[in-house]
Amino acid sequence: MKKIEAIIRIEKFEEVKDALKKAGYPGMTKTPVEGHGKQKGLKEQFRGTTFEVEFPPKIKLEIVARDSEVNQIVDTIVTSARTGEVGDGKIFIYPVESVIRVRTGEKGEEAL
Amino acid sequence: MKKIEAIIRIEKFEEVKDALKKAGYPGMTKTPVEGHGKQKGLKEQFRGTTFEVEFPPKIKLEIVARDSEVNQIVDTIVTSARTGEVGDGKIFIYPVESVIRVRTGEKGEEAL
Amino acid sequence: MKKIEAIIRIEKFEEVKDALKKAGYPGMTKTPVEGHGKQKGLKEQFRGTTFEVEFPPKIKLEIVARDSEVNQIVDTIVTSARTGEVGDGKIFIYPVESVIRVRTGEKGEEAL
Amino acid sequence: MNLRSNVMRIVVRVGLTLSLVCLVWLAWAAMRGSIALAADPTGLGGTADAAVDYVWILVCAFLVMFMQPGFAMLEAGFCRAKNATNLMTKNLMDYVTGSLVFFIIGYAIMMGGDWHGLWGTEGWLMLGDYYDVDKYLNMFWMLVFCATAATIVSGAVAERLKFKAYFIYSIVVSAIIYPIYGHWVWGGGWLSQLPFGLGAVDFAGSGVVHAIGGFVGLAGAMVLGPRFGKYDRDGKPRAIPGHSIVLAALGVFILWFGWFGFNSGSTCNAHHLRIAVIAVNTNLAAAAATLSALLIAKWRTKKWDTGMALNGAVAGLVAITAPCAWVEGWAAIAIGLIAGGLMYASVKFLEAKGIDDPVGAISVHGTCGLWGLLSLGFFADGTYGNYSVEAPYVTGLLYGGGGEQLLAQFISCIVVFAWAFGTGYLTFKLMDKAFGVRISPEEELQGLDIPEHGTPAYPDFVTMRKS
Amino acid sequence: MNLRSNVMRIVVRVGLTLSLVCLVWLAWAAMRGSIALAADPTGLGGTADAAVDYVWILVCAFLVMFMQPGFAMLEAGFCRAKNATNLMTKNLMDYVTGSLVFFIIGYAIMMGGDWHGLWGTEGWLMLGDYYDVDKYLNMFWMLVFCATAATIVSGAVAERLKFKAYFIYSIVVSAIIYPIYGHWVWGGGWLSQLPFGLGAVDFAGSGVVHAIGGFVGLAGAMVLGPRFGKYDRDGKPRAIPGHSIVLAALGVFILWFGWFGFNSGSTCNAHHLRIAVIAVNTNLAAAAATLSALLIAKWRTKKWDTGMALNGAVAGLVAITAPCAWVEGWAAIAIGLIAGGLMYASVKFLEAKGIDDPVGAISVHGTCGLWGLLSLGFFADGTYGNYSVEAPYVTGLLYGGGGEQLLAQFISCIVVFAWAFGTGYLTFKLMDKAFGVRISPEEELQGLDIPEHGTPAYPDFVTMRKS
Amino acid sequence: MNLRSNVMRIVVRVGLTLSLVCLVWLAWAAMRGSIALAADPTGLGGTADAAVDYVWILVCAFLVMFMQPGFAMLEAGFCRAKNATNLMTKNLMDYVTGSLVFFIIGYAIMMGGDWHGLWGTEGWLMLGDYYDVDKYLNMFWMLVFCATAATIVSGAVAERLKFKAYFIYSIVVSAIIYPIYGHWVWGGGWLSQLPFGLGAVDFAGSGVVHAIGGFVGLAGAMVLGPRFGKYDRDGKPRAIPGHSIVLAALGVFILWFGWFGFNSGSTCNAHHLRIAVIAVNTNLAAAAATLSALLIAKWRTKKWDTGMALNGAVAGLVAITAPCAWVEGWAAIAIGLIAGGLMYASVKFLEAKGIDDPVGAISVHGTCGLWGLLSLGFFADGTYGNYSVEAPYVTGLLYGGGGEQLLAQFISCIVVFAWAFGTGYLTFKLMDKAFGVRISPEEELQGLDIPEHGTPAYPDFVTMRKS
Ligand SMILES: Nc1ncnc2c1ncn2[C@@H]1O[C@H](COP(=O)(O)OP(=O)(O)O)[C@@H](O)[C@H]1O
Ligand SMILES: Nc1ncnc2c1ncn2[C@@H]1O[C@H](COP(=O)(O)OP(=O)(O)O)[C@@H](O)[C@H]1O
Ligand SMILES: Nc1ncnc2c1ncn2[C@@H]1O[C@H](COP(=O)(O)OP(=O)(O)O)[C@@H](O)[C@H]1O
Repeated sequence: MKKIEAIIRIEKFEEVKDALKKAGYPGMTKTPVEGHGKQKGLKEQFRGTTFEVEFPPKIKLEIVARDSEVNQIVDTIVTSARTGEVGDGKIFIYPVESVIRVRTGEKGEEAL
Repeated sequence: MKKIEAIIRIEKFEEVKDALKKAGYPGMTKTPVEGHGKQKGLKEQFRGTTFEVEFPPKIKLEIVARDSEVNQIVDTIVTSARTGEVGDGKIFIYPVESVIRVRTGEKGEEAL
Repeated sequence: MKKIEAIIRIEKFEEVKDALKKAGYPGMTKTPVEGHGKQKGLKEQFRGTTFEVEFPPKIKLEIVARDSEVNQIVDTIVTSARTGEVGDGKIFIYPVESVIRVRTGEKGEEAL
Repeated sequence: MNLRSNVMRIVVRVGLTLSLVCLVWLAWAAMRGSIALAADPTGLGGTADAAVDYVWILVCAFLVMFMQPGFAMLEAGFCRAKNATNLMTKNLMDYVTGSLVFFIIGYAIMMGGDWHGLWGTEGWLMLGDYYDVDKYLNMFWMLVFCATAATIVSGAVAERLKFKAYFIYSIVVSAIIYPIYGHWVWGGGWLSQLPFGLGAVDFAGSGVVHAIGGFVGLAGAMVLGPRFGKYDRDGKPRAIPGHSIVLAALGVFILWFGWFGFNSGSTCNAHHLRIAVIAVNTNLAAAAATLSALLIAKWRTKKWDTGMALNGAVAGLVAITAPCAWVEGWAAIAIGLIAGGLMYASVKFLEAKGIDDPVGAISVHGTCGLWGLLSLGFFADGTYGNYSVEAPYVTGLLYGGGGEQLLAQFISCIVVFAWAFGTGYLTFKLMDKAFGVRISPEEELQGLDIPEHGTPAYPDFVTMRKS
Repeated sequence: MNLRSNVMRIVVRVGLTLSLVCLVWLAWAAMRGSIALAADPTGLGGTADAAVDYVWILVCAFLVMFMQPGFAMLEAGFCRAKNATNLMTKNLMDYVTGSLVFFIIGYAIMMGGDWHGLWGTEGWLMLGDYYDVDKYLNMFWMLVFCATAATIVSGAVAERLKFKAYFIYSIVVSAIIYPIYGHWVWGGGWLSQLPFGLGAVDFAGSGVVHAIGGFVGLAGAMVLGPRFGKYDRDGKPRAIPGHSIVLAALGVFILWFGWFGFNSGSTCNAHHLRIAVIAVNTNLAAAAATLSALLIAKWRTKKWDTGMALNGAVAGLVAITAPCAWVEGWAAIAIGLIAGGLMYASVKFLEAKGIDDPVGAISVHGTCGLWGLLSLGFFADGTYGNYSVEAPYVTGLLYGGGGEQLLAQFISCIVVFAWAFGTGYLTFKLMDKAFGVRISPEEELQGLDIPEHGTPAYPDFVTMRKS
Repeated sequence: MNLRSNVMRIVVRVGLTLSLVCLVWLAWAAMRGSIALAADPTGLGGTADAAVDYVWILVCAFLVMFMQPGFAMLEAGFCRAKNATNLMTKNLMDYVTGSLVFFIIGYAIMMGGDWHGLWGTEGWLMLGDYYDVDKYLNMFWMLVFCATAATIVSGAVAERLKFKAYFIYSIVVSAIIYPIYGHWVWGGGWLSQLPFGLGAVDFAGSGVVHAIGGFVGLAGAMVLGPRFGKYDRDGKPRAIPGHSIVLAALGVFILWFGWFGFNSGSTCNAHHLRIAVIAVNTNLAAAAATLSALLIAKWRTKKWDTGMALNGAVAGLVAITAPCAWVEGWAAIAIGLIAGGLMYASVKFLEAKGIDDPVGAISVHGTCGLWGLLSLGFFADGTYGNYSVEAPYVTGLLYGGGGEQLLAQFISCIVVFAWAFGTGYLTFKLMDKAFGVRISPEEELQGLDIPEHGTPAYPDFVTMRKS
């Protein structure tokens, strides 16, 4: 099992979600985050003075998936989250050792 | 060392915390998240029209623990977070390579 | 590649950010969290009665970096985030299997 | 589960049917030509003298109505985000229910003549002789006061009472509890005829409005029991911080503003230039009580406790409500300073006794309401009469009036406590037997907003300390 | 992109230049000695009678102005956090524009004499004869009503209209749409001279203010189309929850408070003691409509729907605005109960028809505005005249007045709909052709706050359900 | 650390002791029979004429008091969430302190007779002859103005001043700074007797209230220095966005509403029908200044800057405060347009000079306060006198009054700046020497709410950009 962690644009979240739905709708967890990569900050202003938001808000999606599904999910996200402009986000893949379903106590891939 | 990541019901957080306290109270980090797994969305309404909250709010608890403690902590969480209804949550276990305590610079298990 | 996950004091965030900027400013993701480790809760009060905030708010910084950069980044964080008092925070290091840049679809270290 | 939803269904059906019946009845009442010749619905007698009184009373009544959002913001600010929609709905609906019920029956009971000093018996629906500009004006004044009494309770029972139960409670308080006690003091009833001093007096309602609200709230809080998490395993009280100090402060400022209408408007006469003194006293007592609450909290907790200061402001306002027309500025300060201290002590006392009052309503309105009633027995300075610039004037102990007035006030304290707590307890207890007034533990943990109303108060914001 | 920013640059330049021109013109106007001898700018005639009328009208006008934050809070609360700065700016700027434009030309068109029953022709900038305390007073009264009509629309077009377009719209409504229709009803124009009953009457503006606002809003909502995400792929409407029930409730309470000024102040005379009846009716209708909206929602959705109750309160207030001076309390309740139901049905109807009105403005102000106009044709009870305590009195069907008044009201319903919807549609359509009134899809998804104003409403808070 | 907490302990003890002493003194004062026979505490002279004046002045005073939450919301909205509890407490406590201190000594200094044109000397605690309905009324009016002056400063010193220091400051301003300058202009002091025009005039307090507040704020901001993070390493200013545009807008709407009382009530006489003109002018200037601020910001930043528009509204209100009774509508627009521009320039200037004013209080109240004073020297049109409908009328340069009045106004500008800045600087500097007025850097980073008050403003919400 792997954990797919995607940092995407807030505006793209609905689209990514819909794309994942079509692709089987795996369980997932969503967290509001702020971050920066290559993207420079956004300009905002307050009472006439501009300032840079160094960490624009993003959405982090975490999906733990079977090894066999990882590629498909990643592709789905990449396609649906892309605008082609800096700030589109990143996807990280991490190893997962185990999963437990709280409701039943099931362990391993069946618990997904 | 492992990282235990538990996604639980908001209403169950106090109970889980109390159970962990009895079981030694390991250090932990709590994040508000939203997610879905097997659980279908919740129904809410606004000005007479219902809508589905596809990602009901949850609490994510992260605990980095020694390998030997993992099972006990997982059991404690499973027991205290369970209601038996869909939406009880999941626990994921990840490998951890190292820990550093900022205050002292200590590394490894002593830093936990 | 590794993921460096640092839980630091809110008040120290600006300082850590500035230190990381000098050290090359890697991409990073910031999440508001609450947690406890060795630190005891904070005291707050409401209408004359004090209560303990068992999980004081913290900032979680996540940086995925090349193996070679990890030590330097960790050192930078430790130095800039330290006050010497309990509550300074922790840094966890996790293995990362892969990275994808959404904008271009690039994979691996180049995508960082 | 099944039973409950049946009860709910019935309640709704009955509600809808009643509305319909009401509508038909109303139409029928009109058909028989309800306009009496003795009354003046047109308002022909508009001299400058009448006009200025009308302007004064109406504007002050508007201000009193505006206290409703004051209470709503204060209560919401002092409770958790997960119950904010519920608190808004309760605060809205008690005003709605109060407005309708008081118009239809409350005013008749309170002010429609007098039957053996106990209650009134005419003026239902303000038809016939009561369709008159003077009567409508007076009804409106009493109505906004009634709604204030009603809304106080929502704070004491916050975060755990079913909406349905609150709905029913608000009918009972507007139809019976408030009008009957109001009749005793303001409608020519027996308390106003006590043979001590000028009888029990209560200028703008420390007793009639605030103590009534406060002690019905006490009854509600006792029937309900404390919120989940208010006491730890050893029974030690824990603070449950409210979700917005800004809303709470806004609420208190609005209340302070509205209270000028509440107190100075209670002359019901703009020709009593004493209204200036009343306004000043209102302001001074509120300020003094805020100060004493803040300083006591600073002394006890080493912090400048904002919540206590806000409670203090309202405590001072409540306390000065009864005496405001009869005392001097310095006395208003003294009354306020004491009110702040009493409120603080009362909050601590109730908390220690296991009575959970999320916003401090019982201490602020109940305890300080009694203090307000008593205080004029000490401080009344003999310069103003019973809503009259002519003698006899109300005079207290410190100004050589002897203990008579104080005695009358003391009696009215006992009566208001007994009446409000008694009828309140009965109301909540009966409902509890019938269908259970308290929300289920799961719903309480989740917050009332979604189970009761379907609507979270702040869906765009990420919230954390939900429990 | 380029074209657009050019247009913008031009708009700004024109704006600044106009301000400058305005300034110079103003100074020049002064130089030629604008003060006429016939007028009384000093206010010499201050008897007690005049004074009390001035006090009444001014205080009520202040209350009406205070409805502006009521609308602002209600709309913001019912929309998403990402558009809150935009809503604040729109609500602020329509009052600003309205204040200036109505002073400079609106009042002249509405009240400056009468040209063939169509519009007025004098009093520009309130110079010369119009620099008079009576005229200024009247202008101020009409101005706050004008601004109310203007601000209603911002709710119906919320979350997707360009700020620039709103700015221009608010000039048009204050300069033309409102003043001309206002002239027809209140300025001695043709509707007020209809040969049925007392001509078309509208006591405080269910039609002149609310239906105008509501149907211009309808036009705007139709030109714009629904918000992204309001309908799913199958065209089924989806709820888009507002970001703060507390703000929405605060807004409604403020509106309710301000409405007392709106309705009772519309006698423009404190000597009409009927103001007491008006205040009571206002309160009863609002309460009744809240109740019926809440109960209907409970019946349909099984929840105590706070949003509907809040909409209901405003619906009742809108409906009672036209008849408030001419009916009894029981009739106010009946009018309110029906208004709550109509509003509910209208919201559902519009939603089903694909018209997206984020806050319910069209149903609340448009639909219930018409109902208000009509209702007095049924319920007027013949105890009050046309802003006069003397006969002829306004009498409706149920009180033996026959169908004449109802007919006049019916005609004015048709006219107000046609005028408001027609001119509104034209305004938005023309702007749409010129520069596109709708924000780009990306900006809509992101929210208008940052692209239009540069300033997020809540930068310290973590927000989530942004889309 | 130790020393500081000692100082704190002493402050609290002294505070509590003083309260006690106060109480005893008050009681003693009563005992000696404080009611004088010459005075009328009962309010016997209530003719319709007196009644309507009382109603007018009281209602307007209530509106002025209601500006307190306006300031509180505006300041909180423009500052960060982590300091919101602190701002609420400061805004509450300055009103509390002001109310008590002004009653006890401020009024005596400001209005209790005249000693060589410098200050008054009688009426302490409003005892004896001052226990009179007229005197109480006047005291109340002056009190709400005093509290307005006091509260302005909290914005300029926000987010870094110790609560204790603010507490002491608010005593000084209410006891000395405001009353003495107020005496000079409104109490028959030397400025009002200047031999140019009608002497220095200031209708509702652009100078007495707003410039005083603004320049004491300037002193405070200078003694404190800028907030951590306001300037980057190169000294370039950075924006620190406020945490709620909605609260800020609500605050401005409330202020606008309350300002009608502030300005029109300042006739202190409802028989001056000029109050209608005053209300209109107030509204026009506010609207014009909002517009010019918005358009200038749009020109400079390409965005519709809401914060600047909100500041603009208050700037216009401040500027029209002095001239409101003496100018025509067109002139009010001109004054407003200029005020918006001045405010914008002043904000930029102060920011560039390293003076950190988180909410723009100095520019809005100080700069535009001076402009208000001056403007009437140009625009006064000779139709209204010095709180009198009888000649001599105030006439400015543009209406043929020559430069005399302008000269008087100019002098009063210099005096108000010197007095306010001087005494303010002294106050803050002395406190700084004694115990340090600025919070520690750690506490500033964390926000004042928890270290000073123990209570976070929004515990249920997840907040992020805390620093
Ligand atoms: N090295 C990294 N470690 C952790 N998070 C990162 C890293 N790089 C980028 N991110 C996250 O991904 C988000 C998107 O990065 P972005 O600037 O769009 O990357 P790109 O370079 O692909 O345009 C950032 O806001 C940040 O939250
Ligand atoms: N595959 C997954 N990857 C990431 N998070 C998941 C996954 N499955 C579930 N979750 C998280 O766990 C939470 C609880 O899932 P739930 O629907 O209760 O699972 P269950 O199937 O055990 O009932 C979800 O809200 C989501 O945040
Ligand atoms: N074992 C752990 N697992 C997960 N998070 C932890 C753990 N220990 C500490 N933390 C996080 O680190 C933060 C800082 O811990 P702290 O109490 O400062 O540690 P220290 O013992 O170094 O003083 C905590 O608030 C919590 O969020």
